[in-house]
Order: sequence, then structure tokens, then C-alpha cells
Amino acid sequence: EDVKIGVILGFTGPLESITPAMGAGAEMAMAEVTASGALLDGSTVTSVRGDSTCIDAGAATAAAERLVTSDAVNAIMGADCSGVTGAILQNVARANGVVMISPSATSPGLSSAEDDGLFFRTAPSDARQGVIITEILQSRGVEQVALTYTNNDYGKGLADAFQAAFEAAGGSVTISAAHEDGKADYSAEVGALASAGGEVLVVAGYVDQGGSGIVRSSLDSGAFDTFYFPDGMVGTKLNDNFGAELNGSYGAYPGTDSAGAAKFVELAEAAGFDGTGAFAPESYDAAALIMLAMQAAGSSNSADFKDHVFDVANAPGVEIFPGELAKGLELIAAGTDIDYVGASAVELIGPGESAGNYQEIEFADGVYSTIGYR
Amino acid sequence: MDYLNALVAFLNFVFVPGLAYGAQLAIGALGVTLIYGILRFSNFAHGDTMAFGTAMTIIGTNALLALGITFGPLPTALLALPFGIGATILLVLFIDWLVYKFYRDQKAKPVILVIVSMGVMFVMNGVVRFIIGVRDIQFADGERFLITARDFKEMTGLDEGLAIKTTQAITVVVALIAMALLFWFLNKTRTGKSMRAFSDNEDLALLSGINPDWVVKVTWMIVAALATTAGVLYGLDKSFKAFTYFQLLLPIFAAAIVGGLGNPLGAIAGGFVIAFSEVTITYAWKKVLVYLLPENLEPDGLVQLMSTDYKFAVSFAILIIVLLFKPTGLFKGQSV
Amino acid sequence: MIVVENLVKTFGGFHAVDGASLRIEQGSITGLIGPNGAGKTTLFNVIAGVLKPTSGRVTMMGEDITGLPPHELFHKGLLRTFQIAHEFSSMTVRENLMMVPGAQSGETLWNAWFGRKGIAQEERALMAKADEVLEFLTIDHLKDEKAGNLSGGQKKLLELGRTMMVDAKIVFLDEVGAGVNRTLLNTIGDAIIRLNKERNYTFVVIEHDMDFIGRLCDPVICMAEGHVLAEGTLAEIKANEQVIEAYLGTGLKNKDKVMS
Amino acid sequence: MNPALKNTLLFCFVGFLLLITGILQGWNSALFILNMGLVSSILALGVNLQWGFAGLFNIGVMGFVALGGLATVLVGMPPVGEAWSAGALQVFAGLALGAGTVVGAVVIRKKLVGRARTFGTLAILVIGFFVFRAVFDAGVVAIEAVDPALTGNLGGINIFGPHRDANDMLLPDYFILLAWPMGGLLAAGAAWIIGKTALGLRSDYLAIATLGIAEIIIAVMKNEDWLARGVKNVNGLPRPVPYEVTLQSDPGFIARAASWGLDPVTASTIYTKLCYTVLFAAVLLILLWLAQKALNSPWGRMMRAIRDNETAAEAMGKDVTARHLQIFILGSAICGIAGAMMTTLDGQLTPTSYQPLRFTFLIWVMVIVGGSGNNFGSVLGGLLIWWLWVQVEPMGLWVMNLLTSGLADGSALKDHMIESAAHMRLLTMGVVLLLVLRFSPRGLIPER
Amino acid sequence: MSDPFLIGDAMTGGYGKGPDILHGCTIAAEKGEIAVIVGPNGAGKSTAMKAVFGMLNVNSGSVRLDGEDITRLTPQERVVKGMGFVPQTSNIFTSMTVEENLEMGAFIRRDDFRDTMTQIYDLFPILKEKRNQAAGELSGGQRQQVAVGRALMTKPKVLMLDEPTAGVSPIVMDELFDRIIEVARTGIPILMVEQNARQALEIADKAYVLVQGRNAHTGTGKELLADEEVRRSFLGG
Ligand SMILES: Nc1ncnc2c1ncn2[C@@H]1O[C@H](COP(=O)(O)OP(=O)(O)OP(=O)(O)O)[C@@H](O)[C@H]1O
Ligand SMILES: Nc1ncnc2c1ncn2[C@@H]1O[C@H](COP(=O)(O)OP(=O)(O)OP(=O)(O)O)[C@@H](O)[C@H]1O
Ligand SMILES: [Mg+2]
Ligand SMILES: [Mg+2]
Repeated sequence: EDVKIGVILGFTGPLESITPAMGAGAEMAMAEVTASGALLDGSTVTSVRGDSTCIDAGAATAAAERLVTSDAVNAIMGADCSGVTGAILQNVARANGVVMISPSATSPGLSSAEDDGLFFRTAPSDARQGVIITEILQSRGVEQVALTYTNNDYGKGLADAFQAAFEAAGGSVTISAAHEDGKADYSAEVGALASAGGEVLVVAGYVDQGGSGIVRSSLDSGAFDTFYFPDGMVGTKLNDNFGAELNGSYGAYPGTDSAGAAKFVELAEAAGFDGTGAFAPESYDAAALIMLAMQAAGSSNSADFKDHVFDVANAPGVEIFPGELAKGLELIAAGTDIDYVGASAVELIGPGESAGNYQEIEFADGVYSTIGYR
Repeated sequence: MDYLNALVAFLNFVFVPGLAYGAQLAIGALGVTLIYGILRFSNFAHGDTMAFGTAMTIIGTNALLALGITFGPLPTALLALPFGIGATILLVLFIDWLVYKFYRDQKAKPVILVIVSMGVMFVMNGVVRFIIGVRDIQFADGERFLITARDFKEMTGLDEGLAIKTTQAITVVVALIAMALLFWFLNKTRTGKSMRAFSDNEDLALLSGINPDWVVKVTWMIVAALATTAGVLYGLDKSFKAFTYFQLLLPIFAAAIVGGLGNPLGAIAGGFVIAFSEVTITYAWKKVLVYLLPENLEPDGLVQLMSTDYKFAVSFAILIIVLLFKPTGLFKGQSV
Repeated sequence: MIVVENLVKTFGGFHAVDGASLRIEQGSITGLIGPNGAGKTTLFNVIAGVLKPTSGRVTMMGEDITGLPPHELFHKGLLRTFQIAHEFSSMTVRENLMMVPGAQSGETLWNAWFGRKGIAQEERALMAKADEVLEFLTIDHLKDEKAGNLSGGQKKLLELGRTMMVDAKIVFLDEVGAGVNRTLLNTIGDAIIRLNKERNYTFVVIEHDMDFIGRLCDPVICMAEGHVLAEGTLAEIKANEQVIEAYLGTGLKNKDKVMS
Repeated sequence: MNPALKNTLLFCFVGFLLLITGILQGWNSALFILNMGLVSSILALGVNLQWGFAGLFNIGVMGFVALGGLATVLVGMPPVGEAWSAGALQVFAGLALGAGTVVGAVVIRKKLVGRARTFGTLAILVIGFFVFRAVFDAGVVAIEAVDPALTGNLGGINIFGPHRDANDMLLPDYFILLAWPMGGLLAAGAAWIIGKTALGLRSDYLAIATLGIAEIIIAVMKNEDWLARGVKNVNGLPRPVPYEVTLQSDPGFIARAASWGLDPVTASTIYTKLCYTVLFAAVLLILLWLAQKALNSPWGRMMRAIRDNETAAEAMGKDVTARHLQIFILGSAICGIAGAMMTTLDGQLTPTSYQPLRFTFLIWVMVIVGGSGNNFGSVLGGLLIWWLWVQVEPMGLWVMNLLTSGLADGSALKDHMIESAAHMRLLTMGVVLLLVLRFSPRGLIPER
Repeated sequence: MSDPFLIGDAMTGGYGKGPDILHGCTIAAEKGEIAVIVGPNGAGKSTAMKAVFGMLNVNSGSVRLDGEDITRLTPQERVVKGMGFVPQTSNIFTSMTVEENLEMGAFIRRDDFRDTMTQIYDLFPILKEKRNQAAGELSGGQRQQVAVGRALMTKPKVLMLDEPTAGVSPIVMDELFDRIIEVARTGIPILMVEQNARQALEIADKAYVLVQGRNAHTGTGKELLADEEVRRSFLGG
């Protein structure tokens, strides 16, 4: 059998610079499985790409529709932006009963969407991260921060969650200012942030979007010199763009002290793409979960394997890391329970979203490195 | 009360960035306004022309760096700029020959040309991404700062710092020079006047012996030069990314229009109007006021008229208000 | 009928109309002459509401109409033609005329959608009327031509034709004659006289052709530099030194060349 | 070729494209494209009304579409009771104060003269602004505090929904249909305000003003969370057509599907889409009929005259300002209706998705390619360009595969080209657009 | 018989794909001669002028200048050959100042044209007053003066005028005709369309009456003036 997995990401549009690595991540998992020949008695897995455009629900739905009805994909890895993800879920995935695992849609709204058990995400929830950020800041004795977020459901959700958690813990947020991605200039935002002041600037944005623009502008004007970087901001891009200018800044992104994350970066390097790109690990994991669940259900039919996603993702079982998909498939075939850890330490909770384990990073000598796990 | 610190804070967070951003928009707007003034349509492909020129310049810069050539304290990209301009000129002349000429000969309505330029925009969009990819590219080197905030603080002993970047200074200077040159060129030189004549009344220009092909070529060449320069200066200050350049189109158009289409002076003024309205209206004046007011009067809140979410809304609102009082822009622009 | 008091219109610092006062009598055909740039067209534009006066007052039959927009003036029976033809270039010649009459019931959307047969009837009448006017102007063979494709003179005729589509009280003609063939102009002159006699239209005519003025106009007003220079019959005006100097001139100097 | 025949052939061609899509990519895809195409046609019709009929250069289409989308939330969602009691009163009082301030300023401007006028107006505006912010902000904070992760807004007026059957499966909620005219009304209201202020502007100046206003509308929708959750989106809007999953669980439907020889999933998805098709087509036909009637009446003639030469039209007794306002409102209302239909089809409101490229410029492309000034042209343009917009993606990939077929597998250039395939989407779109305009510069179905 | 200096010979043609407007129409001007074209509105006078200037397709017939066949040249090339033309409508650059309009007239001249400009200002004093004003803001008659002035700036070898006196006041019209005679005297052929036909015919050496794109009458100015039928049908009695 040739199993098809749709990869629907915004290959054009505002996220076009991170989606290539995400797509490559997912496809790496598929290639790995195909090579192993262990899935469902030697099935191959092919990826069918679709462009979600990130912003155009109509075009995204049309692309998904084509993938599902014309290419007959067995599952969807995607979409990226929460808006189009919701549209595809409601209009295509549910209607056709196709499983959909998003690597990057973090909107809390999606948690409560009716999904007939078809929708999962490997991205952790914003609420969880808000608590993590608060803990890290407090452990460093920071009491007053300025906050800026990218003006979409991810940024806004995270900012709200963080502000609530931080203030509940006694900290104060001097200003919570939105920034739009892909705009020409961020002096206005930085001006307002600087004026409000704070020990640290929390940048809830994307590293190769407005987030970097804000950091650049803040550094240049001397507005802030210490930053906190949530998941969307952590990437090697930071080292390239800013280097030593960020010494002393810190942050956290999903990951465990398991070897998974590092392994993934290695694999990605071998495959020729940037494994540290935002949501690339989550994409790998999303694709992997789909295939593992298929194996567990013994069927590539969404209706069958949708109930197995939780089983393969969560403990108990043998831990499976990136590059070990073959092992996972064989174990399942042998009837052994597995606990897929993967590149982003997936642990599904509640309505099918990642519980979120985080690794804390800090900049020194122009590069960031992991200093602990939470 | 501390006037100096207040002033420096204001300069650092409002004036200098506003000036630099305004100048960046202005150089872009000069190109848009020139196309509108001479060829009589709003060129939607301008953002992507900028992106193309910058991409070419980046390639040139990389080649120079590979050869070990740098430009001392100035960004190497400036050395590669002529190469970028040259490549862009070739491209736009080719596109004009392939695409626009046909509609000019047909005497198509301006709106057709606008839509055609959207087609060109889509194509260039793809071409640029194909050549250089979609990622964020930083290509600034040399001395980044004329003065950094930290140095300024040490030098003056003030609490507030003032940072001025090399590229900011270059941009402002280039913008003013470009504007003056263009103004002089259009109003004082023979070729410039013939270009205006051509835009005014094509048939009559023909009857006066003006060579329309030449006029069009010169226009595109200047536009290509302006677009590349604008793109490179912007990229040096911020970074290069194809998508952002496309997004730059809106503020650039706004600048050209609020200043008055077809008028170089207007483009400059428009650039600053847009930039400063973005920066000032959403600025939180707390910092400045804290220095100015006696302690017991210090503001609790941020003293921000509007939250930054409304940055664009506000700058557009100002644009609309300007247009309500000056329907063809600050400097009496043209309209078709 | 129309009284203009002390009208001033400035452009920047330049006084295009500079304290002009004049009366136009009901039922007259008033000629308005004056050198190029005397302010005649500007005066028209102010009276017809295209320009707002800087100061001064215009009344029509005792009613103050200063600064009313053109479309309101139209409905009060004040029509004008343009010196530089303002045809609707992408519409046919006939449509150019048919659009003129005001208060067509088909001009409200509701009627356009749900109107009864009434509109069709109205349209037929309009079309007949338009054809009649076109025939009169000798351009009926062009009725389905786009107005933009007319010759310079034909556009002028169309301009005039529009004023003939409705029952006006007063019509301002801005150089209808320029570029119109003289034979046809005579016919037009006859028509103007007829409209004046039969329908009691009042006309104000700007023209540089003294023969034409002479044939039609009784009072003739000569403007110069924005104000009224002289007023009277054409003969009186023609004898006026100032008018001769500023406007009429003394004929060709190079006649000798022709003679030789 | 005679024009009527040519036009018929063109429409047949689009039908043929859809047919091919149906055969090659499945009827679901084809129907989906048709549905969005119908909505696009309506949008194009609205823009054509403004541009083709009256020469108004409105590139703020996006704003009106978004207002239509907003209407679906305000009409379709159930009210959030807690939020209403928390701060609705204050918010509305604040808004009233804001409106009062503006009206007051306008009145003062009319009444006073000279210095006093400037200062009076300014004083009213400044004081009014702060009072407005004080009252309004407090209300907003209260509302947004109500369960921000799920609601945090006032919700809509749909006190009846959602409807469920005995098995707790969702049933269609026809109340949402009310959102379509409401979207039109909302857009019309906005257009009235805009028209009153900005319609005096000419060509490109009007264009940028409308663009600006559209951006302002989007900014408000993104940031005023109390209204429709801002960037956090509103999911789960009710639908006027049966839900696929409900149908799939309905034994009656399964049986019927089986009798057609279809499996329940395919049957239900197609059935639902067909329902939308019928609804959309009905709206389109009504609007098309109205637009045609209007264009070919004396009213249409008057509008064309105004478009050609405003000065002359004014002198011929046509109230240009009033007509402009009228048609601006009408066109915008149509865009609002289409916007509401589109959001209904999506089932969710996503303010971040309103981008000028997609919701303004693409519509303009439809109008111009179809042939501005011609209603049928707009409909054709809407269907055709939308089809292209969706299909250029596979086409781009196909082109790239074709181009690289000669290259060795694994060569760097080939990889690079395949990787860039997604961007070929826009490139292909551009090329097709340029080709169409090259061979019929006045559009496919030009104005007579 | 040797050719006249400028001749549009048996021209047939029309606008774009439309019907032919000209049907074998011939117009010509000798050195030092004033040739006047009259005819009813829409007769094709302007069209004939444009045809001579290469602004529309001439399907058959030819245009010759000084014995050289220029039928295939672009208008621009004809300007370079020394032809000057004042069209009937949109004959000025409205957004440019009066002085710039005149400069544009001298666009192909490489020599110093200040003298010519002074002459033009002498001829039309009002233009000197308004030299820095946008030409679009001028009165109708003033625009006409700018248009003629622009053509004179070229110092053309032949001058073609399409209704130069439309809308100008009698005094300026006289001046204009005077000037035209002077120009002609310097040996420059002048081809002119006029509706002020009687005055024009008085100074015309040669005159054409065009009707529906065809030559209806040809003769000297005086002959036509004397022709009863021509007077009645075309000159207004
Ligand atoms: N928009 C304007 N801006 C500046 N000056 C103007 C404008 N319109 C007209 N003028 C000036 O006002 C004066 C009067 O112009 P107007 O058109 O009224 O003259 P006129 O008497 O109709 O002349 P003509 O007989 O040549 O048509 C002219 O000198 C002209 O240059
Ligand atoms: N651009 C055009 N396209 C199509 N037909 C045209 C165009 N211009 C003029 N015509 C037609 O050609 C015919 C001759 O026009 P032309 O302008 O030569 O007349 P004319 O003799 O100069 O008249 P007038 O004295 O009124 O200026 C007219 O019937 C007119 O409708
Ligand atoms: Mg006049
Ligand atoms: Mg003519």
C-alpha cells in the first residue's frame, strides 16, 4: 500500500520562511518510515504538499479539499496558522473524517472546537508556556517586564496567558504591545516598550518575523539589552542575527533533556535543512505520530487510527526518539506498547494537544545553549 | 526636571527612528511617484523591484566579500550597489519591452496598467524568491553605528542614550540628495522636461519631436536606480526578506500619495508624514514626561494616545485627514 | 433675470473676475465679448456654480443663487455650454443627449428595477427628441458614434444640442461658434433666435465673431481685465475707443502682402 | 465572432474547467471551487458597480468583506450572557460618547468661526476622547475578562441556536442567513460614513483613502476583542446547511446515498456543498439581475455620463455627489453580503486572514480580466480567476516538474527548483494574468 | 509639373480599424505660400492634417516633403525633417508652464532659441505676463496662443495649423494672421485649416474645400471667395 500524508503549510505568505524546514521535517519522518519498510507490511509513505497560504482560508480549504478528495490522503500533517487550520478542520477534515495533526497551531480556541476526535497538535498550549515563562523569570528575580506579542492568535494567546500567570505570581507587566509580522518598521513599538520600561523584554513572536525586528530595533536604540524568548523566538537564526549582542538573554522552548531534540537537529543536518527552525521538530513528530498510530491500528484509515494517536504518544511504553521510527513500528507490530518522545518530547493531554516540556536556554558568547529543563 | 534627558529620550526613540524610516519610505516613494508622474500608473511591482535590486546587490556583496573586498567602515553593499542597479535596470527595461509597451501603444487606461503591474508583481515575486529564497538575510557590515547608546551615555553622562546608525545617516542623506536631484532633473533639464511633457500629452510630445521610447527608458532607469537604492538602504538598516519588501508597498504608496503623486518633494514629505505619524501617536510619553515633570506630577499610566496595535490605523487616519484638507496631497499632486 | 453684483474671483493672487456687475434682462440675447483672459469664462463658471466666488452676489429672478451647485441651477432652468467641449466621450452621441433631461423616472434605482412600462415610453419620447435635435445640428448620421470620436466642431454642436433637450429659462453659451462652420453657425444663430422668440429663452453668448454677435445680440457687454468695460448695442461698442484698443483692433497690417 | 456567442463560449469554457476539475480532482474540489467562485463573482459584481459604472477607485474592498464577516458573528453566535452583564452597558455608553464627541465637533465647526472654531473643535475632541477612553476602556476590560481563552466577547444575537438533534448532532441553523443582509447593512453603513467624508477625492487619492479605511476596519476587528475576539478568532459559526457528520450518522441519508451508489462520506460532503451552491447561486442571480437592470436603465446611462465627465454631468443637472454616494454604498453593501457569505462558508471568523492582496487586489484582477463595466464580465472574471487562484498551485508544481524533468535526480538545481515550486504559484498566476490581458486588454467580456 | 514643397497626395485612410474618413484627398502647399483648408464640420480637415503628419494610417496615396516620400515616417521623424503642427484640440501641455510649453516647442533645436522666444512674447504679450503659470490655467484664447507659439518655436520648414484662431479675440486674430503672412514670406509653406474662412481666404494663396473626405473645390483664395456656391455652402453666405 502507498500511504499518503498531506502536508499543508503556508509555503507562500507570511510564514513562507519557516515552512520549508517544517515541510522537510515531516517528510524526513516519512522517508524514514518508507525506508524501514516496517509500516503496515511494507507500505511506503508519500507526502503530498498543499499550500495553506497561512492567511487565506478559502485557498487553504481548496488545497485541503484537493488533497483529500483528489489525492486521497490518509491524514493531514498541518496546517500551520490557527486560522486556516480551523477552516480546514471544519470544512474538510471533519467532513471527510480525516485525521489532522497540526505542528504549530496553538490557539486555545482550537481546544474547544468540535473535532470528532480527528484533530491533534504537537504544539504545546499557550497557557502552559505562560506558567513556564513566569517560573523562569521569577527564578531570576525579575519582577517587572515589558511584553510584546505578534498580533495573531498565537501571540495574543501566549501574551494573555503569560500576563495572567505572571501577575498572579506577583510580577508586573508594564506594557503589552502588539506587533504585526512582516511590517517595515518597529520603531513605534520599541519606543512605547522602552518608555514603559522593565527589566526584561518578553518577545512573544517569531524569530524570522517581526520578533527579530523588535529585538534588532531594541538593541540598536539601547531600549533593552536583556530579552526573554518564548518558543517561537528560539532558533539558530538568533545566533546568526544577533550573536554576542544577546549575551545574558534567555528563554525556553519545547524540549526535554531526552536526546530527542539533539538527535533531530543532527538528522536534519544530514538531510540538509535547519532542524532548529521553529516548529520543524513538531512537524517531524506530527508526521511520526500519524504513522505510528496507523501501525497501532493496523490500518491507514483515519476512522481506525484516530483512536490510537494518544496511545502511541503517551507513556507507558518504550520511549521512541527521532531516527528510531523503524524501531517504534516494529515494537508496535510486536504488540509492545510505545511512548513516542520524538523531537519535541510529545505528551498529549486533554483534547489532543502537547503537554509541553520546555528546555531553558541562555545566551553566552554569542550562541545559546540549553541550561536546564522544566 | 531634566530637559536634556527628556530631549535625548525623545530623539532616540521618536525622532531618529522616525527620520530614518521616513527617509527609507521616501526613497521608495520617489520611485512610485516618478512612474506615476511620467508613465501615469501606480506601479504595484515596485516593492518587488526593490526586492530584486536588493537581491542582486546581496549577491554582488557576497562576491566582493569572497574576493576579500570591503568598503572600510561603510557597508560593502554600497560598493555592490551599482551592480544591483545595473541588473535591475536591465530587468525593468526588459519587462517594459515585453509587457508595458504593448499597453502604452494601445493607449490602455491607467487601471489596466495597474492590474498589469500586479501581474508583473506576481511574476517578480516568484523570480526573487527563486533566486534568493524566502529567508531573512542580513548583509550589513562595516561600522554599524555612528554612535551607540552606550557610548553616548558614557560620553555625556546622561541617563538616556542616543544611538545613530551609519545606515540611518546614509539613508537620510541619500533621500534628500535623490529628491533634490530628481527635482532639478525634472524641472530644469531638457530630458526631464521632455519627460513631463510626455506624461502631460503624449501626442503633442510626439509633435514636438520628443522620442517617447527614450523618455520611457530614462524613466525606468531612474526608477530602477531609486528602487534598488531604497531596497538596499532599507535592508542594511533592518534586513532583507522578500515578503517584507512586498509589505513595504503599502506605506510607500501612502507616502507617495499623501505627498502628492508625481511630485518628488511630496514623496519626501509623505515619507516623513507616514513615518512620524506611526511613531509619535503610539509613543508612550511617560518616559519623556517623567524627566520633565516634578515628581509629584509624574504620570501613573503610559500616557499613550493609542496602543501600538493601532499604529497603522492611526497613520492611515492621518493620511485620510490630510487628504480631506488637501485632496491631491500636501504638494498638489497629479491625478488621472 | 440675472443680476451680478460686484463679483470677484481670484486664483491665487490673480483677479480673474474683478468686481464685475451686470444685469441680464429677461428675454434678451446678451452678447459677452472681451479680450482673451478678460474673465468671461470665469464669470460663467461662477454664475453656473462651477466655481465659488471670492466675493459678490448673483441673483436669478430675485433669488440669491450665489454658490449653488451646478445641478441645482440646472433644475432652476440655468444651462450652460463649455468653451472646451465636455462631451461624454465613451457614450454615443444620442445617449449624450438623452441623459440630459432631469427628473427622468428611470433615473431612480427603484424604478429602474421595478418600474413599469412607463420608462420605456419615456425613453421613446426622449429618443425621438434627441434625434430631432441631432437632425437639426446636421449630425444625425453620427447618432450611434461614440462622442469621443467626433470632430472638434461636431463636439461643439453636441454641446449646444444638450441645451436644446430641455426647456431652459436661461442658457449660457461659451463660444459655441469657435470651430463651427460659418454656414452652420448661421443656422445655429437662427435657432437661437427662434428659441428666444418662441420659447422665451434668455441667452448669454460669449463669442469672438462680431458678425455672429451682430446678428443675434442686443445688448453687448464688453469685459476686460475682469470687469465690465462697456455696455450697449454692438454699434456703440464697436465705436468705443477702449474696446477697439483692447479687443477689436484695426485689421490686418500685412494686407499689402495679399494685395501684391 | 458574434459577441453573444463568444460570451456563451467563455462561460462554457469556465464550466468546462470546473468539469475537468471534477473529473480529475473530484467533485468535492470542483464544487468547492465553484462555491467560492460564486462568492468571488458577487464581490466582483460589487466592485464593478463602483468602478465599472461610476469610476470610483475603491481599493478598500477588504474592509467591507471583513464587516460582512463580522456580521456573521454578531448575528450567528449566541450571546455571552456574563459578558453582557459585565460591561456591555459601559461599552455602549462609551461608544455613544465617542459618537457624540464627533457630532459635537462637527456642530461646533459649523456654528463657530475663526479662532474660536479651531479651539472649540479641538477642545471638544480632546476632552471627548479622554472621557470616551475612560468609560469605554473600563467596559472593555470587564468584558474581555470573561473567560478570555474561549469567549471574552459579547457574542451575537442568536438566542435560538445551536440546534442539535436527538443524538446531539448539529443541525443547520437558518438564523445565520440573516447575517448576509446584515453584513450588507453593516458595510453600507460604513460606506455611508466613508462616502460622506472621502468621496470628494479623485482616483488614486480615493483609492489610498479607502485602502486606509479598510486597514482601520481590520485593525479594529483585530484589536477590539470584546467585539469578536480579535485575533483569537471565532470558531464554530452556525451553518445554514446540513453538517456532513450529521448526515453521515443519519440512517436515512446513508440509505439514500447507497441508492445513488455513493458512500456516505462522499455523498454528505457533496450534498452539503450543493446546498451552498444553490444558496450562493440564488444570491448571485438576484444581484446580477438587479445590476443588469440598473445598468441598462436611464440610471445606468446617468452613471456612465458621470463616470465620463463629472463636470458636464453636474452641469446637466445630475447630482454627482449623491449618485457617487449611492453607488458606493450599493457596491460596498454587495461586498459586505459576499463577505458574510464567505465567512459562513468558512465557518469561522479569522481577522488576520484579511489581507489586501487576497481580498482587494485579487477582486480587482477579477473585474479587470472579466471586463470592467460589464456585469457578466465580472461574474466570468470571478469564476475564472478564482479557479486559477486555486489551481495555479498544482500547475506551478507541474511546470516545475516539467522544467526539471531533464535534470539529473538530486542535482542541486533540480532540488532548488522543486523547492521553489510553491512560489511558482504566484508566478503562474502572474503569467496567466498577463497573457489574458495581453490578448484582450479590455477584459474578456468588454463593455459594449 | 514639379511637386509642391509639401503635398499629401490622394490620401485615403481612417482611424484605427474604423471606416475610411479620407477618400483620395489631396492638399499641398508651396514654399512661401499659404494654403487654407475649409469645409463643414466633420469633413475630414483635421484628419487630413493628421494624415499629412503621419498620425493615422494612410491606406493609399502618399505624403511628400521637398520631393522626398515621407509616407512611412513616424510623426517624430517628420518633426525632425522640419514639420511643425498645431493640432485642433489638446494642443498644449496643460501641467507645464507657458514658458516650458514654448521650450518644448524648441525641443529639437540645438541652437539658442531665446531670440525666438522673445519674438513669440512680442507677438503674444499676454504669454509673457503668464510665462510662469501652468498653461492649463489659461483662458481658451490664451491657450490657443500658447499652441501657436509652441509651433513657431520649432522654426519649422513647413507649418501646419489646425484652426489656430478658434476662440481668439479679433485683435489677436489679426496679429496672428499678420504673423502667419510674415512667416510665409520668409519662404515657409503654411497649411492651415480655418473656420474663420472669409478672413483666411483673403490671405490664402491656395484654398481647398473638403467635403466628406474629398476635395470639393480647389482654387486661389479669391476664386473661392468669389464662388457663389462655396460662399453659400461653406462660408456662411
Ligand atoms: N484655474 C485658474 N488658475 C489661475 N488662473 C486662471 C484659472 N482660470 C483662469 N485663470 C486666469 O483668469 C483669466 C480669465 O480667464 P477666462 O477663462 O475667464 O478668460 P476668457 O475671458 O474666457 O478668455 P477667452 O476669450 O480666451 O476664453 C485668465 O487670465 C486666466 O489665465
Ligand atoms: N479619433 C477618431 N476616431 C474615429 N473617428 C474619428 C476620430 N476623429 C474624428 N473622427 C471622425 O472623422 C470625421 C472627420 O473628422 P475631422 O476631425 O477630420 O473633421 P474636421 O473636418 O476637422 O471637422 P471640424 O471642423 O469640426 O474640426 C468625423 O466624422 C469624425 O466623427
Ligand atoms: Mg473663455
Ligand atoms: Mg477639425
